[in-house]
Amino acid sequence: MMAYNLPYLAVVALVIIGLYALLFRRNLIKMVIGITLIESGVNLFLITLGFRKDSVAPIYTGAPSSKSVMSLPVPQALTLTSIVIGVAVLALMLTLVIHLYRHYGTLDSGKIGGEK
Amino acid sequence: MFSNRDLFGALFLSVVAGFLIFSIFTIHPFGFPNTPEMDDYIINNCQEETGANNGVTSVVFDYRGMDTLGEATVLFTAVAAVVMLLRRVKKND
Amino acid sequence: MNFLETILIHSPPLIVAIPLLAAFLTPLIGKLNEKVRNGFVILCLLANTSLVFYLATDVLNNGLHTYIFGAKESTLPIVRIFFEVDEIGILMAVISSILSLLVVIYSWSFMKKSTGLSKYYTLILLLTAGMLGMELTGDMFNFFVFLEITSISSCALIAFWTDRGLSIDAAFKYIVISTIGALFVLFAVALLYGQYNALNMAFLAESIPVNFTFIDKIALVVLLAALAMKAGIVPMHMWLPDAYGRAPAAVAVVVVSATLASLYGVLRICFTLYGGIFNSIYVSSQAIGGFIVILAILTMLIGVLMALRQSDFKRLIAFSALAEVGYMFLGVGTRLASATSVTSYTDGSSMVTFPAYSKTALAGSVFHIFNDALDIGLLLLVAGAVYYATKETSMNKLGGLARNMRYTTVFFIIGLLAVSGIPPMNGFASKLIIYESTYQLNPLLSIIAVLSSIMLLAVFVKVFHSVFLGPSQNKFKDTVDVPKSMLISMAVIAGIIVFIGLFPNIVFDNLISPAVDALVDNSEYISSVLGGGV
Amino acid sequence: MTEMSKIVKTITNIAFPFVLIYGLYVISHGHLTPGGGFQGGAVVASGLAMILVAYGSNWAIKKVKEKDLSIFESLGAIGFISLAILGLIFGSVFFKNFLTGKEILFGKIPEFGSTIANINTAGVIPWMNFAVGLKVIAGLFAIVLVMAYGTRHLKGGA
Repeated sequence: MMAYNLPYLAVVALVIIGLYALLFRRNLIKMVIGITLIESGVNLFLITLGFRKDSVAPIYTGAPSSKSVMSLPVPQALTLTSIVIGVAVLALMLTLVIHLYRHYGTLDSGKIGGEK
Repeated sequence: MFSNRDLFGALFLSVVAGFLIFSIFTIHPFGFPNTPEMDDYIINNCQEETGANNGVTSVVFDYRGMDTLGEATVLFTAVAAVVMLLRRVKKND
Repeated sequence: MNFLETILIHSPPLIVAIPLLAAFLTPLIGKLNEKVRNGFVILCLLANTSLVFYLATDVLNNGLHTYIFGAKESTLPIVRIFFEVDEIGILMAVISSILSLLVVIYSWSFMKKSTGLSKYYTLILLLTAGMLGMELTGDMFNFFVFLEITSISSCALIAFWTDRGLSIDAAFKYIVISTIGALFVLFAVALLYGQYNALNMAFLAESIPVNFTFIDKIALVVLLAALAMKAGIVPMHMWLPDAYGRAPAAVAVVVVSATLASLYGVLRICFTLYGGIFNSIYVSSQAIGGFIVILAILTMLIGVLMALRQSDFKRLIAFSALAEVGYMFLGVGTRLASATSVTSYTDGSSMVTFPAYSKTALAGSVFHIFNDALDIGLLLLVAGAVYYATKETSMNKLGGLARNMRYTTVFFIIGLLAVSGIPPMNGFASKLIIYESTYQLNPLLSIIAVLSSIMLLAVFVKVFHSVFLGPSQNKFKDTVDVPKSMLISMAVIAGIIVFIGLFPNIVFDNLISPAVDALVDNSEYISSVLGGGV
Repeated sequence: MTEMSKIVKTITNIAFPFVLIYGLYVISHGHLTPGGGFQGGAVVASGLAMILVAYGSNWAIKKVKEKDLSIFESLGAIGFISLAILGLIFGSVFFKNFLTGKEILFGKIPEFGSTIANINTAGVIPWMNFAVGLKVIAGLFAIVLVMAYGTRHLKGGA
């Protein structure tokens, strides 16, 4: 059972590194990178849930042989949606970082909250 | 040399890591989904019901169309937000 | 079937589709001219609100509406997306649509001098569509997508005044917290999907109690933590005062209803998805309930104590909003924590009996969600009016406004009495129910609740004195009251507050108690989907 | 962002048509081969971003106004949601695939052995692919354009 769950460890590693970057790093860009790491970790988890052993992509063009097993289509559709959400959130956060840099002149989250 | 903020952060991180690792090892083994009856239904008759050869596109646009409508709205919101935030603000208030 | 019948049957998707279509059209219409665009937005929201009311009357009369997307009847392994509109969902939809309609009317003149208004109205429409989608959907992943729409559009609206560093900082904090919460909601949805290969809430609610594995416990904790964090509970509450305090007042009101939509998410997870669990397993409901009650008390105290120290008008109202969130969680926590005895039957299933006061606690908290959205909304609009007239938000510089801003002062008095739960206004009814029910769980809880209400009253009387009474300052001599559109929306909210305050039993009997019945037992929610939907 | 050298511009001129054609192929064959509105739109938007980087943001601002992009984006979004509402009108349920099985464009149901040739299938899905593709192209390029313009005077670039 241990050998089968190795891909999930990659998910755990990505989410933990992302959380580490978010909690401990002060630079705004590094926090945004941390959130993107968590995003890709959760997407990877969603995709690995939908895999079947030696299966083919669920596409009928080019007549796959009738006995080939197909991987699950629903997690792939969910991951498509959550990737585009990741892009949207990333674009918004970077726009705010541009404004914060232009207004406070620094990317250090410690010095940004003050009354300026 | 560890400020209490770091200790609190490290504690939170280890709790989340514990949750993740434990749930990873009890979920179904990689490659063997245990109850895939919803996906088998889609794989078996996505050609007749939606006419699309590509199973994933039939899920994205027909079986779960509302997700993709929400999806398109998320992208539309992000573009409206970025364009609004980077507009040239004249000194008004 | 006549026209009205078909509209009613297809109303759940239309309620989400109308604001979306309006949002997509607004940039195009915005190119014609300002007035036409503002009128178009208000018209669309008016139509949407009337459709929500029409659906509300039907749901309250003859029960739950189920809507399947893309097919007339549901297949056995549930493949399509379901919209399930029950009493609690439509109640929250009523609040959201009223608030966003009034905010659009309010910002017709509040935002007149700002640039980028086409995008501003587009984002408010998208935020409304996101909230309504969250409240009507019956599908877990769809709930996550609409949750994401709500957080992105409210973050952009918070940062509307891009020339102020504090607004951008508040928006950045808000988007980081919301994205982390949404990602953990997605992780929990992935866990549930991996376990049961299903995304439909009713199907999950039926199959979770069958074998309550450890993964379901993790998914429950992750979902509750993420959604409570987005509703502004104590350990992660710092974004709430910044978001309400530093955004434009009109935006703050819409963000209030977005936060209440996340609170609805907590209710939906606790009582529908995991309702079967909390009705059968005695220990988990008491443990989680106790934890929520403690956090609720902390939220209340932090909200009130910090409100005492504020000198900025809007930030003070923001902290009182934080205290009000504490009341709502108090009701929910009391309901869960009050599980007394477990009677286990021969076939292994067990039934937890709840005392009478636990259902009234939940009713008090749902009623308080309804009242508080209006009270905090009114106070924020009053703060916006004061800012519009005097361009000043810090209370030491303000003073003697009662003379020349007569109407705004009246609305502030109504809001003040409502928030601190004084009899003639609606806050009193819901807070009284919460005091009664939490007293029976543990007297200390209701004592703290009463104390924080009294402190809230003290804070707002101080604010009333320093902002409205006092010597008239020469620099405010010529401030005239706010234009008509702002007064109209404040008057409508004040009218609703006074009506609920005078006739609380009307509102409670035919709006709140059916919602609580729908929440408490999810059997009807499940049977309407699995028993072959409409 | 400053302009790139002449070499980069000529390479971009040569490469962009291929990226454009590939992106439009991915959009239009969404129901047959892996792909669809979002993926194809992202490919075309990355080609447009390549041009923006090569020719610098000042040239791009003169050539493409953000207003026109927002018109295209709104048209794509309205197309998508009106297809869903048409499903309500014709197929009696919101988001119904009302074109499958009819003989009009994209109406046929593919049999088992169908190859990439029979594009005339999958009812309303190809239309939705076009609408979403148009929206994603205009949307992503608008984000890249506005960000390039927004950060222009931060670094004092040309």
